[in-house]
Amino acid sequence: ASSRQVEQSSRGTLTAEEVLGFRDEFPILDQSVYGDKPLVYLDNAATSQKPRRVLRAMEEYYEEYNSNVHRGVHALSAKATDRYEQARDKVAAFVGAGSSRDVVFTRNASEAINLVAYTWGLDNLGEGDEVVLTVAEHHSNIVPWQMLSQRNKFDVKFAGLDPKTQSLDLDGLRNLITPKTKLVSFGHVSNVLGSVNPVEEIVAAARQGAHPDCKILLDACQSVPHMPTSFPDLGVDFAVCSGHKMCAPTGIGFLWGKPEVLEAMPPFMGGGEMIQDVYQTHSTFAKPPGKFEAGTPAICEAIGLGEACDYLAEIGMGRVEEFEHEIGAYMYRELVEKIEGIEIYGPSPDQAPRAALAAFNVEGLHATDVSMILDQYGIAVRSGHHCTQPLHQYLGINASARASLYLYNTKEEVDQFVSKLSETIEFFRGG
Amino acid sequence: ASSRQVEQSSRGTLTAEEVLGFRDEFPILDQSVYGDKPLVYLDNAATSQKPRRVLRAMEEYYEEYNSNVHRGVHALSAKATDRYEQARDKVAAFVGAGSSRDVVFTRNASEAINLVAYTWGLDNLGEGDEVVLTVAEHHSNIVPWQMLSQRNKFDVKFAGLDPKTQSLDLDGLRNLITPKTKLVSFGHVSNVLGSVNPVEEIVAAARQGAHPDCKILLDACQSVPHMPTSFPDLGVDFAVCSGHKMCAPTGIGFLWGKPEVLEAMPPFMGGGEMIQDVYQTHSTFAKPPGKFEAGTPAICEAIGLGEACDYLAEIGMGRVEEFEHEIGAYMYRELVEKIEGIEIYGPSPDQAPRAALAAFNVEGLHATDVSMILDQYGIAVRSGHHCTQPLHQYLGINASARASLYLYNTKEEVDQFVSKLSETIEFFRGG
Amino acid sequence: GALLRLRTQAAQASTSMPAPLKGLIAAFSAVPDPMLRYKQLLHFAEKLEPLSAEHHTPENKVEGCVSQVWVRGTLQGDGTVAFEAESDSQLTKGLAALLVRGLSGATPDAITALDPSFFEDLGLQQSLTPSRNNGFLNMLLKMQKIAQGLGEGGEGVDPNLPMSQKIEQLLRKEFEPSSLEIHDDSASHAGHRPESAGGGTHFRVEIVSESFEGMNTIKRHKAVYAVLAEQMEPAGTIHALSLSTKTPSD
Amino acid sequence: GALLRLRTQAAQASTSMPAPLKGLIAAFSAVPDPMLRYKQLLHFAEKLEPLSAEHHTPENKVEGCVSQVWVRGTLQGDGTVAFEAESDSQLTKGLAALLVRGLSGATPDAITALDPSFFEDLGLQQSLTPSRNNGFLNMLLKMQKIAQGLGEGGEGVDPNLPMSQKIEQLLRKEFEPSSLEIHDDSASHAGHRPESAGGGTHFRVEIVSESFEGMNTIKRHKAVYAVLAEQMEPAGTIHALSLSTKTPSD
Repeated sequence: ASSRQVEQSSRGTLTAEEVLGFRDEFPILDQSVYGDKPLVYLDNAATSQKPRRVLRAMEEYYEEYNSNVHRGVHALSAKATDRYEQARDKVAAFVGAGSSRDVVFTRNASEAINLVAYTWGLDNLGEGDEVVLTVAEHHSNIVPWQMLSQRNKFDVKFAGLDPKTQSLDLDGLRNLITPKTKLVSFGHVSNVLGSVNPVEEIVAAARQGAHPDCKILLDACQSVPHMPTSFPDLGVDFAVCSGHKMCAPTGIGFLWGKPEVLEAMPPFMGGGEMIQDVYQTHSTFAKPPGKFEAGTPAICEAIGLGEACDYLAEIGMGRVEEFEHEIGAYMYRELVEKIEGIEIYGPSPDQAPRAALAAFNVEGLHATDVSMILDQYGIAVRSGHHCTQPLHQYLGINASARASLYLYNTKEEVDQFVSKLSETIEFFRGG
Repeated sequence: ASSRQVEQSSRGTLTAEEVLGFRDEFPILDQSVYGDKPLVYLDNAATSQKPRRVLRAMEEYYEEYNSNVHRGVHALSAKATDRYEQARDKVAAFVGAGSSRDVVFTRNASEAINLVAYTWGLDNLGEGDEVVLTVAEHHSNIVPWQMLSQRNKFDVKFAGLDPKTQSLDLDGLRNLITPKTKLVSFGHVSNVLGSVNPVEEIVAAARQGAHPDCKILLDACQSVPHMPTSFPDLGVDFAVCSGHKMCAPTGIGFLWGKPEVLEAMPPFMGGGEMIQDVYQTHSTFAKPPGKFEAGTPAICEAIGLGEACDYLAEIGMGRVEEFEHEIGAYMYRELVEKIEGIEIYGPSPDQAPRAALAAFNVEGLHATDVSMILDQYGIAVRSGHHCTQPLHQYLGINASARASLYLYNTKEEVDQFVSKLSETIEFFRGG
Repeated sequence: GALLRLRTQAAQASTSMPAPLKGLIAAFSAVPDPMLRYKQLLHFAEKLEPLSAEHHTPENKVEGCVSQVWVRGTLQGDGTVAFEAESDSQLTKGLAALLVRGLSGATPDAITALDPSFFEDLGLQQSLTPSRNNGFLNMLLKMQKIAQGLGEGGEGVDPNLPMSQKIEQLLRKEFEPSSLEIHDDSASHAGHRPESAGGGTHFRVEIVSESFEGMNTIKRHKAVYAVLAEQMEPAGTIHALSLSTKTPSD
Repeated sequence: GALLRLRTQAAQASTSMPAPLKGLIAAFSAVPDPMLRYKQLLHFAEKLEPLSAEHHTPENKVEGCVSQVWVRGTLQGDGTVAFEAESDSQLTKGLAALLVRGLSGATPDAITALDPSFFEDLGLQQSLTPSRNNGFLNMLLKMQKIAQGLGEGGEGVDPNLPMSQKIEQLLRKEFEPSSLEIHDDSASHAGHRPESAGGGTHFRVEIVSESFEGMNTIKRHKAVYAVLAEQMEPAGTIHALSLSTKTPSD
């Protein structure tokens, strides 16, 4: 039955019925808040909900074979090790990795970036070197490089936006890349602009113009949950992801790296699991990925992430992408048409394909006020700087509200959101 | 009912019936392996099992209010933030912290130690300084200091064991402490020797003889799950714990620190959550504990840890300690009496109170062989170096087998273990 | 944690809640519909006296809010506190207005003793968990801190003074120095600490006092730190102190 | 991951499983009780010819086992491989003996193509997940690597040579150098890398060759690395290489 399901679902556009069917897998969506307001969860760019099968896989772990991994020979430990490493296989397959050994489990994408900064970065970035980021980066892809730049005395530069489309200024980025450039690090999809960065062009520019040892890091937090992705094909050296944004539990994320790059890196944290042998005077280290996984790993969380990869793969990431593209464009157009004085950041769907999210402000209203009243209507959107303060400074705003969709959101929910946004504005303006 | 239960259970010795009652809360314990061998789980020093109520708390999180914390204003996010911070309160109360702000969530104890090494250590340990450890430390309390010592050029020294008791040589440790000593870092309870280190005496020695800025770090992984503990009362500067060894999920642990020490430390990882404001040129950072929690935290896991603290507190840690002391001594004596050629490491229960674990070797047999055959009988013990290679080198052995108990283990299980260990030896000797 | 202790500490004092605040809570909780309560906040926001721009200073800013909020408190002749506030968010401004109305005219002690849990009685369906976007709690804590500072006026120093003058007053009182120089070096740290741009975070202090006689340098420094403890982060704004402590005979 | 690919790669070749191994598997799976199978392993262990102590070298050690295991393979006159092994754990030694019996006498190709999943047919109820304590899998992979090296004997270099001689052979063949010096610096790194104590991990190579003509330094280094790729970690033991690449006219 399961394999037939895969076949059926691996082609054709997602239908409204299928999406409704998905919702059955997410018990959390079926609830009311503040007594009688049906929940409309539009905060998926912050975190996604989890399907029952992921929760079941985790429950099964704790109820049947919870045990510490790798070192034990007894039955539970062997099973836990099997499942933990199978989860790595699943994650590797999901992002096109050539080997599971190229996948390092971390707590979240932030840790994955910091891992690269504290290992490859600490050893390879120094005075005279330059790191090129974009102004739209998440704080997690800015602060680690800033902190390291203060220690190691290199420069951090930011590519800006094309004012016409509010997406990356690719020419500007190209101009920043020089033989001094030792790292280019950027997000695949902006969590505020919704824009999809042209990875191939950026990689080509870096490989041509940057220092021969230049590394390229891709923050794939907002792409991998929403579209088919193959890291090796993208030509980058590192890519990072958070599990909780892709139907997996909290507490798990991963770093993918080119094998020869991971091999050459010194270890990050010291402790159990990442060693080969420990002596009083010195230690030798395991090979990747173990080398970078100190201490008891987030075993159950990794298994949950593996199950989430299976869940998404069975639906088909191409179909998820197509569906989100359509419902995202629908939300964009409805907002533009029906909400006077709204400004939505990033390219319009007519200019470029964009993620199924809209970060916006309504003239004269503070984003937090908007989201607070929307919340009273049961609409869960986020407001603030979405961990992109430099982008907000660049756009000349303090905050924005953001509605972000996932595979279980319906057009009816979008309609409800737009309608309640109108009422919210009325609430303030009618004041 | 719940408060009455607390009252009832907060006094008096744990009865065999109560322990059997605990087992109902741990569904995993009621299973057979290899077809028909009832599982006897004696690998609790590696990881504990989780009671139903912890699993329920986590399920509830995902089914009712999963959401990203701290930044959101909507109902789910507010509830998730409430519960996440309440979990911090529970953990703080469990270890006697003066404030929840002194508790930093990490993936595990290894990360907590590395956090201290990469922040306080990187800035404060340098040429001419000395770090004093004990030879019985877990790799996680050795490798981070070794790695840092190579970068910052300080010395790492190891206190040995008293040959009579195979527990810490306190006088030897005292002799190592000089005004050059900038850090004393040691485990509260050894995961191999079972010995309980005299924290007060070590702290007194460090405060008297060490550099005035000397910090003291306590690895409490093997104490907090098994006995009442109050970090501030112990007089240390830092203490670290792993959740998974104390009935909590994988993927969560914590660092406790004196508030003024945490305040003065630079941040560890950069990213969302740990900042105050981010600009292109620089960033400002949040106050502890936020400062040290980059990226989306292990929200559900923290909530699970909070629930585990409640579970243990309601049973009463004093009662857990008393029970384990007794059953641990029982196991020790049974092994000594009934297993010829056994050597159990660490002090005997007559010499000093010891943890409810026994790391041992049987003459002529490899520890791995012993545990492999025990496993075939359904007895789950661990074999290897238990992440304490320097201790094993010190003891002159390559590996040991270890049986470790927790509050749900019965005397019948101990009997079963001892009996099957006899059969295992017979299996090899009868060859 | 922090909140729990706040509650315990304040539990006994809850009977002494300022009358205007009591009235406001009663009025709010009588409104049947949460949306109407929010509407009420908007009215409060509209009626709040603006806080003049000169007081939009880092010292007055409520840290850790998504929106921008400033709060100012001054001690009145009758020993009570008068508050002013401002915010760029209407709802936050409404909450600020509610606190300004509810707490102005109360004594520092009454304000400091207040249990934040009254917020729940307002029926705004918001959380009281300490968090960086909890505008209400952060505002209240700021107002309590201001009140505490004003209440300690006699004992300590005027909280509205610039930090360098606070340091001077405290050190003169304790050490009766024969010479005292205080340099505010904050500006030179503004590159990596933007909050230092406004001053008040980094100081170089050169003090000569007979009271240091017989103390080694570490003890002298400790004595100075003890006197300035309340002014150091996180309670105060001092982040770093560079000390020269001498006796006249040194 | 690693294992999946191993399996796919070997799937076609499974028909060519060495006959002795086939026989052993059949014998094992015929034993009804797992404990008897373990007993059988003990008998195998007892009968295994000891591997003389001179071969207990880092090169022959199976990495990542809790117990100590050494494996050695030599190419026989008939083109097949003969294996020897040793371990301090009886059960691991039994598994080693099973592999020594099952694989000795097979060709390098047959050994390399072997699918590790036959292990499951032995009925020992153990896992095949790559892991540091999977003694069986780590032994088999080591034996396959040895076999592969022996199989490439004609093309590459004798795997039993010391690393410095391997480097020399490979570089002489490719670059026909007018001058070649190879220094093993491993010992000086033994402080932080104990595996370097035995040599073979850190080298300084000074090579002069006409074939570098027209190449910049980066290209010359790349050319050297390409020739030595198989000898570098993780396939080989070279951890670091310090290069001087010149032409006679430089």
